[in-house]
Amino acid sequence: KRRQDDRKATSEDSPVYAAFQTYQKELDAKHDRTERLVKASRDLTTCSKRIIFLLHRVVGAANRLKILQEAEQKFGDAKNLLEKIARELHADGNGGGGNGDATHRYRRSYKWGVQEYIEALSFYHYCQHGSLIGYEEMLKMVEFPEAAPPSPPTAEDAVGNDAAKRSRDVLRLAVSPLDYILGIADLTGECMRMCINSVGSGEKDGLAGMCDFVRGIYDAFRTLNCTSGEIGQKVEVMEASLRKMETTCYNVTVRGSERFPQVEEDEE
Amino acid sequence: KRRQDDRKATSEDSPVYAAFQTYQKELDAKHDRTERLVKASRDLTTCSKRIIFLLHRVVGAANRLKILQEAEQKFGDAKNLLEKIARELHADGNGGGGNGDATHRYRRSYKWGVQEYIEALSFYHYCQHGSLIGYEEMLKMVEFPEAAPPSPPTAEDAVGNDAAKRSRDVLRLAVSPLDYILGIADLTGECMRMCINSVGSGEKDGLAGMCDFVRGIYDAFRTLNCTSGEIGQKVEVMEASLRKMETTCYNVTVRGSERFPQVEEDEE
Amino acid sequence: SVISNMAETDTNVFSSFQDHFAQDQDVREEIRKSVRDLDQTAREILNVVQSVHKTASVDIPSLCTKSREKFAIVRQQYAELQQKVPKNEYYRFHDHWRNVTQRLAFLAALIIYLEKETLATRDDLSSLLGVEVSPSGGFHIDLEDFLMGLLTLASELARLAVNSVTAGDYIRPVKISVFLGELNDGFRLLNLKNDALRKRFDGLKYDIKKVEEVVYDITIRGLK
Amino acid sequence: SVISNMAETDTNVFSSFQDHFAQDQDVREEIRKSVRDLDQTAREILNVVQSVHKTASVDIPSLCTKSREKFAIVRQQYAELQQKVPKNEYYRFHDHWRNVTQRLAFLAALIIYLEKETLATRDDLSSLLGVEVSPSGGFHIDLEDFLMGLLTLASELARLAVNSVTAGDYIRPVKISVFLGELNDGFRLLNLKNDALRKRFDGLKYDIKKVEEVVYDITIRGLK
Amino acid sequence: SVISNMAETDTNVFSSFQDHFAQDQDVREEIRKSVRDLDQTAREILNVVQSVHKTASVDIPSLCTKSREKFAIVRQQYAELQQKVPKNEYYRFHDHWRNVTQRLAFLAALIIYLEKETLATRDDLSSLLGVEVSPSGGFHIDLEDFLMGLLTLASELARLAVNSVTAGDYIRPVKISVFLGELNDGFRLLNLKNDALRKRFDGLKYDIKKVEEVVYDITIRGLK
Amino acid sequence: SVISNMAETDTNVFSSFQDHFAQDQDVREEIRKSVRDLDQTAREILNVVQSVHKTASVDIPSLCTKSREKFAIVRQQYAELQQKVPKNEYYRFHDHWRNVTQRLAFLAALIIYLEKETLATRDDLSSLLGVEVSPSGGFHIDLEDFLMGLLTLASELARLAVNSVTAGDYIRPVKISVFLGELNDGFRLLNLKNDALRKRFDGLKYDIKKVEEVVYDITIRGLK
Amino acid sequence: SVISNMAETDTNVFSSFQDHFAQDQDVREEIRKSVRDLDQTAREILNVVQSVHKTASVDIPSLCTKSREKFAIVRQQYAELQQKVPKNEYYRFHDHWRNVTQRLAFLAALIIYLEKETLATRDDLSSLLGVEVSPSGGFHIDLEDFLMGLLTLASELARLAVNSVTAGDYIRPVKISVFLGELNDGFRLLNLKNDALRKRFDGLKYDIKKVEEVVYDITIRGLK
Amino acid sequence: SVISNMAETDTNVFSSFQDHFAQDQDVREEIRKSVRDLDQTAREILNVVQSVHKTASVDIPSLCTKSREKFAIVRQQYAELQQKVPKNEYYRFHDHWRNVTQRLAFLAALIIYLEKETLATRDDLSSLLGVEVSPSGGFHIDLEDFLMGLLTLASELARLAVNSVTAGDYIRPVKISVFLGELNDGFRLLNLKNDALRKRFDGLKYDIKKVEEVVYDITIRGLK
Ligand SMILES: [Mn+2]
Ligand SMILES: [Mn+2]
Repeated sequence: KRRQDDRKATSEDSPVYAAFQTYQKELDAKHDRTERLVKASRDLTTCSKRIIFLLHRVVGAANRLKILQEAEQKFGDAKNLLEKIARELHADGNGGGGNGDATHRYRRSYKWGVQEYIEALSFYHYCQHGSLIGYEEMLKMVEFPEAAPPSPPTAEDAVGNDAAKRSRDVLRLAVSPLDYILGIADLTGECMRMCINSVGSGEKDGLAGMCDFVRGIYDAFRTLNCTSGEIGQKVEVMEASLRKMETTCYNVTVRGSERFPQVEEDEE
Repeated sequence: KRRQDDRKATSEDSPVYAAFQTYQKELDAKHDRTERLVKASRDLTTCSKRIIFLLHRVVGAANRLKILQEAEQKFGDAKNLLEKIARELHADGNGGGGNGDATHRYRRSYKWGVQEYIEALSFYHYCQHGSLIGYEEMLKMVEFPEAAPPSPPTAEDAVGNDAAKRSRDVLRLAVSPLDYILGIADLTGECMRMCINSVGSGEKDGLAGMCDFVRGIYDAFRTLNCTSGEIGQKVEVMEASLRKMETTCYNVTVRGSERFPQVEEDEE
Repeated sequence: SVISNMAETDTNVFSSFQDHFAQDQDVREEIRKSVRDLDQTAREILNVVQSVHKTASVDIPSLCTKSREKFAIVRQQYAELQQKVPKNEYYRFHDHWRNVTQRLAFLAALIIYLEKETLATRDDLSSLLGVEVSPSGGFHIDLEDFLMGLLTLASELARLAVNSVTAGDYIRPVKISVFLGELNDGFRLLNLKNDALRKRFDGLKYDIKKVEEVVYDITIRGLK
Repeated sequence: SVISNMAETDTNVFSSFQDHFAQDQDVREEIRKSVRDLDQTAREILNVVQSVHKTASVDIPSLCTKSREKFAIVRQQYAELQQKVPKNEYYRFHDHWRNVTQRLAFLAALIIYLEKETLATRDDLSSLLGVEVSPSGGFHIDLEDFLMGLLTLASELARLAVNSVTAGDYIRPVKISVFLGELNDGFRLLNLKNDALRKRFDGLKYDIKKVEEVVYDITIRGLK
Repeated sequence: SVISNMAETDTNVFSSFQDHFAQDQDVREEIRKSVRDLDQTAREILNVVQSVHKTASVDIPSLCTKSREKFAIVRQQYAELQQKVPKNEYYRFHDHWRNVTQRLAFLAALIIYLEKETLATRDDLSSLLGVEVSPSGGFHIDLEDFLMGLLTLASELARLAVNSVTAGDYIRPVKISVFLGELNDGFRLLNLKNDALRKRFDGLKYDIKKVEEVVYDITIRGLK
Repeated sequence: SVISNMAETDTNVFSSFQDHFAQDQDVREEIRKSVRDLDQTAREILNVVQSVHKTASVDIPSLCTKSREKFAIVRQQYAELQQKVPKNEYYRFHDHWRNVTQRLAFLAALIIYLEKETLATRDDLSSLLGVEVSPSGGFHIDLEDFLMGLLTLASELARLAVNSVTAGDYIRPVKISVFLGELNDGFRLLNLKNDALRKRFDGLKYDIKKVEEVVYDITIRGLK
Repeated sequence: SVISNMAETDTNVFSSFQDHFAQDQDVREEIRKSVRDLDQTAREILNVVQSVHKTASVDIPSLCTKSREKFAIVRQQYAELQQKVPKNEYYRFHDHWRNVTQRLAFLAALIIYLEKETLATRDDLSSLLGVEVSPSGGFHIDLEDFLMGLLTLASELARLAVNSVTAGDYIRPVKISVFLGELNDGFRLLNLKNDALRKRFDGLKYDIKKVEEVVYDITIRGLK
Repeated sequence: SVISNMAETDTNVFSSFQDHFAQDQDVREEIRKSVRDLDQTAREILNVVQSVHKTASVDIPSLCTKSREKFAIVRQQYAELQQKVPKNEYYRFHDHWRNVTQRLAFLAALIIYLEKETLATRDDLSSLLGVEVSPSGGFHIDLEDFLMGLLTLASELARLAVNSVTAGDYIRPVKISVFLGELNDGFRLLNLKNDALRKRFDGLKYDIKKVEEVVYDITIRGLK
């Protein structure tokens, strides 16, 4: 028993013990950071989902503008959560290879929230402009004024080339092209819902455009050379959505071109 | 187009619209509560896991008491989180059938945290007393002083019979027997770890007792008539743990009884 | 050593749970019986209301009366079920009656629509099914089950719109169209999770589209 | 209407991603090649150090020297790998080299133990493998990979304790026992999640138990 | 000794078990062959009846005659199968022929519908397939397999309703609509378990809806 | 008309089907009750026999006697079950009691081993469980269920070999080793399908290896 | 000694194995490159042909011409691939190109359909892809891959039928309906195993039903 | 018309496909039979060699002789199998015999080890199994199947080392330890893919560790 105690006493003074004390701190810090990111991501998901539901109320609504304004406001909340995530990642800069690398290191913890945000943001953009929000334009939405030291350039350099030129005294959440793409994939599902709702609400004008919009995205996805397995499943769902939209356009067309018996009677 | 707008205008004044506004509030409230519970549960899991790791340091340690005191302190943090959960469930009392029913309604959102807490608590109890913490005793750990209206009696009535007699001006988290049982199931895994660590650290005295302790729990589980599928998997893991412990006891026994050649030489 | 043999104590501790779980099984068995009865009555009511789709002229008021008589049995059966569920443990056993309650909510809402062309409120359902309105009152209808019932109603009405035309009634589809529009506006207020209700709600737009097509056909032919 | 045909624009937007993903694939392909090389060298080092278990007397210093020579190649290969990984994207591609790095961390730690009977520090590893010590410095050894390497070391030393006895060396097992005890005390400070590292750490106690048994056998026979 | 005694017995015991397994495998192998034959004939009958969907005018009586000829083969094949199944072990091997029997039940019911526009009874099936009507009589058609066949019939008729219109026949869809309505009334009497049959029955409503929509299309265009 | 004729027949036909389903459900409900009872008794027997692993000295004869008393109840319960199963439909409902029968076969075989150190025969089981020996006799033990029970026995004996040593009994493991060897020889005669039984049998070798290692440990330490 | 002898042999033997593995890996690496190239070209062809669904008027002949140009590249790439596959080991590496070949078979069959409204034969494919027609000739198209391609074609044509109507073309759907009917007749001759091809074929009926409904919609509205 | 023309061709084309599938199924059926026979013989050989673990003294030479006799049957059965496999399609059907071949490779290697304490070469196997040595020669043993067999041998020898001690033979374990060490050295030369073989090889270290511990036990007790 005495021998045990002796060994212990020395053990706690040993360099091994000291080293592991620092390892403990590092691991705990990483875990705590992950937890904070997961929480912020969950909140961001909830917030984004609510924006999407709000935007669906635009179809057939008298107060279209009011709804869009309300959405604008909710994006304020989303932005706060995004900033929380960005700062959390930036804070790991010291110990985790800079903001940029923290982006990759913790991606699994916050990607769901960010993708849902991209979905909401691109849906909002589509409702307003009828077009797809660009990657660069989206990146502007995740910039936050910052007096702190600049974050190094990140993945976006691979795509945008003026990113590097941008002012360096902002904090940026480096959303990866992959997460952007995955968010856009989900967007098509919301477009499908809006498309079919439009028919039910008697707003049949924009159908063909909506269909072309999603078909364009689908075609692009189908010919995208991308290794990420995350995309594969989404393309299947997207194909189903597109088929529903195509069928809807078909329905409206086929019934609009019906030859009525009375016409034939006239011909007689 | 005008017809649309007209319909909309009336729609928002309609009783249907009004009814759904209240439905919206109810659903949002439920979702928000779920989120808060999930977060508290995650924190509780982290906290409990750290307590368990701390307690494993007792084996072969010189400063056994210090470690137990440290654990005691961490249980303070856990208790705060438990209170958070209890208050959250209690707050749903108005709209969700009382605290008791909220316990069941939201169980899926917080059960992981609570089970991990039970695991930590029972492990602590075992380290101190070498025995299994009782259900009643555990329930005392999740009571919080409260001036607010009393919570109705709950599941524990089915098991404890003096529960009802207890003072009613406390807030209680009604941990179900099932969650208690599931926490205890996990406890056996930690006992197994401690058992084998004990051999490595030269503390072989309590081995048989540890083994009997876990065998008792295992025997009880094996003959428990319980429909919950949650238990089934745990019993398999428990069986594996017990077999490891039995093998460890076997190892110590068989080598302790070795007949040495020199003994035989003596005999010659 | 501190670690002594407590195996004996353990067995005692657990044997009280043995009782707990045995009781739990008994309660579930009893609940299952009540649910089976409710299920049977629900099936009978469905058989009655199904005839609304018959193309031959249907006497709707008498159909409603017949259904309401069956609902008296439903109330009795819910009363029995209610007695079997321990106080404040509605959600512990909710899965057992979730399904049948959704179907009964649908049937009740359908009858109320056929009678008054209004959307059933939770109060309406509460009186027809004989359960509490609010959760705090005890045995109630879970909000999401109620909403599921309303979405089934929407599908049934879309089907009715089609069959009404076959039976020569061009007014009902138009009314159904307005009604579903209001219902849709209501549902669009909700922030749903990715669950069964959301999936079911996604189907609503197809019902509305179908009815819109019927109304289109009627309008274009000047039958309205 | 506001909603116009933007399909054409879309295709343009995506074609830039096409490049992005193509580049990504190229980077990965290149990384895979470097990892294959590292893998090969790691296998060669393993072949060298394996002979430590040979029951015939082993010249450990020469074995260490030979291994250290191979580590010069490892450093070169890491340098090449490092150049292929874009700055600040260590964790984006981490999965590719995670495995081989854990094995090299183990081998490095083994050599350091055989040489000095101390636990390798991250600085030790850093010099042997030619990577940065701290994450902020760029291409480094992830802490969890380093720890995985140490746990593999523990298993190898437990095996060595057994084989030392077979080779007639009764001192080494005792030293290993003390060393693993210290390592265990260190590991027990960590709060691990339920992941691979935790699972591997759970195995440590069996290694320690095994060594304890060897020491017991030696002691009881008065061979110590 | 007891043990060596036992050992001997053991081997004997296990050899007798071996016989059991060998026989079991042989029986299954034989059954599989018969099922393969039935399968082939079922495919041929399907090829014959498929032509009912052809938009060009179809000679249904001759199609039925051709199918009935093939059913003579089916009867032979069932007779063979029957001889291979040990008495009283119908349900032990049921899984082997469950599938093909459901398909043949469907085909038989389709022919009977095309011939007489009535629902096939179990007697009808019994004569067409050459098996017993009731389970007590030996090799029979399991009721659930028969019902599965009827539900497949419903889907096929829904498809036929659509294709009839394309072929210019506006009367058949109306008849099919009535027929499916009655079939549905029949099924709704049954208290089905939560199994494959139930799931398949839940699909019946989509077939009915489809046919109702066809009848609607005919009606609103005054084609009825 | 033909159709209304059919309709009438339909309803009659389906009502007779309804009887079938109602009866089927009743039979299953009744069987489930018997199985629940058997399950309860099996659990009680397990509770008795599992004390064989206690390291404190166990009175095996009394343990066997107690178990045998419980088996009287089992026989009663099987008798009840048997009456509920329609003649010749053993395999239709087999899934219900498959599990509990395997467990009881194991328990019976364990008791017989503890009493006589021999392998239970099907006759032994037949008398203990009160069922027929051969399938032709009616309610019997399916051979594969019996074999599953024997494989569970093997695992339990492997565990017992370990615990016997802890309790100071060095003879039992040797006997168990011989017994499992012979059991293995028996099983290897069988040409098993690629199913659950085969998978379970593949696990037998681990039990055997475990016991061989126990015998090894005893032998090398001169304890045999 | 025998052992050292063996050791030497061993190493020699294993070095020769090492060659085998090294070669195998090299072959696979090379094949993977070719497949990646084929994949890229397949994607480019898809990009061309998918514009057939555009509702705006599409110049199909020019679309076919553009695709055929790309197929020249495909032929080249298959020629390269072919050289990398050791003679007689087509099926050893088949998994590598199975997927891309199925996709190219589909694309080729689509182009041939768009050009001539006929079903691609294996000869057609053989010339377009530049591979042998029959297995005995060396590098060929596995029959099941070819058939998978045809089933993908069926799905694509079902989609095209819908989009043709939207683009105002009421003739194409009718032609597609006939074509799919004939394709189905062909497939129904085959006695497929219970594998991926069978599963995919089971999906064909949904494509056919979809097209039949399109033809129905056209017919009932007098658009045919 | 083009379409009817095509239709005719279609059917012809598909009939030729039908032949392909029919032949394919026949071949597979035939192969399965041969594999079943090989399986049976393999089981019989296993029964013979199992007795090597018996603690009672075993006459190894006679055991080897008996096994070799059975291998004559194996050669016959491989000869039959070989004739059923179309030339150049070894890898198309490889999955059918992969398993049994691995087991026979193991048995052959075991016999050779017991006879000569050397590692079986592919030539040895080739003569024992009656197949070609190299792939180019036709029906051969796939290298990975051969290596799988060697790894199974390693496990079996580890078990034999344990049982040898029980039987009082302290020399065999030492020899086995050396043999497994050399086998390991051989395998470590190979650059295995991340597949079943790699996984199985990862298990080799446990066999080696086990044997090292046996040698340790022998050594520390001075039994060597
Ligand atoms: Mn979405
Ligand atoms: Mn735990």
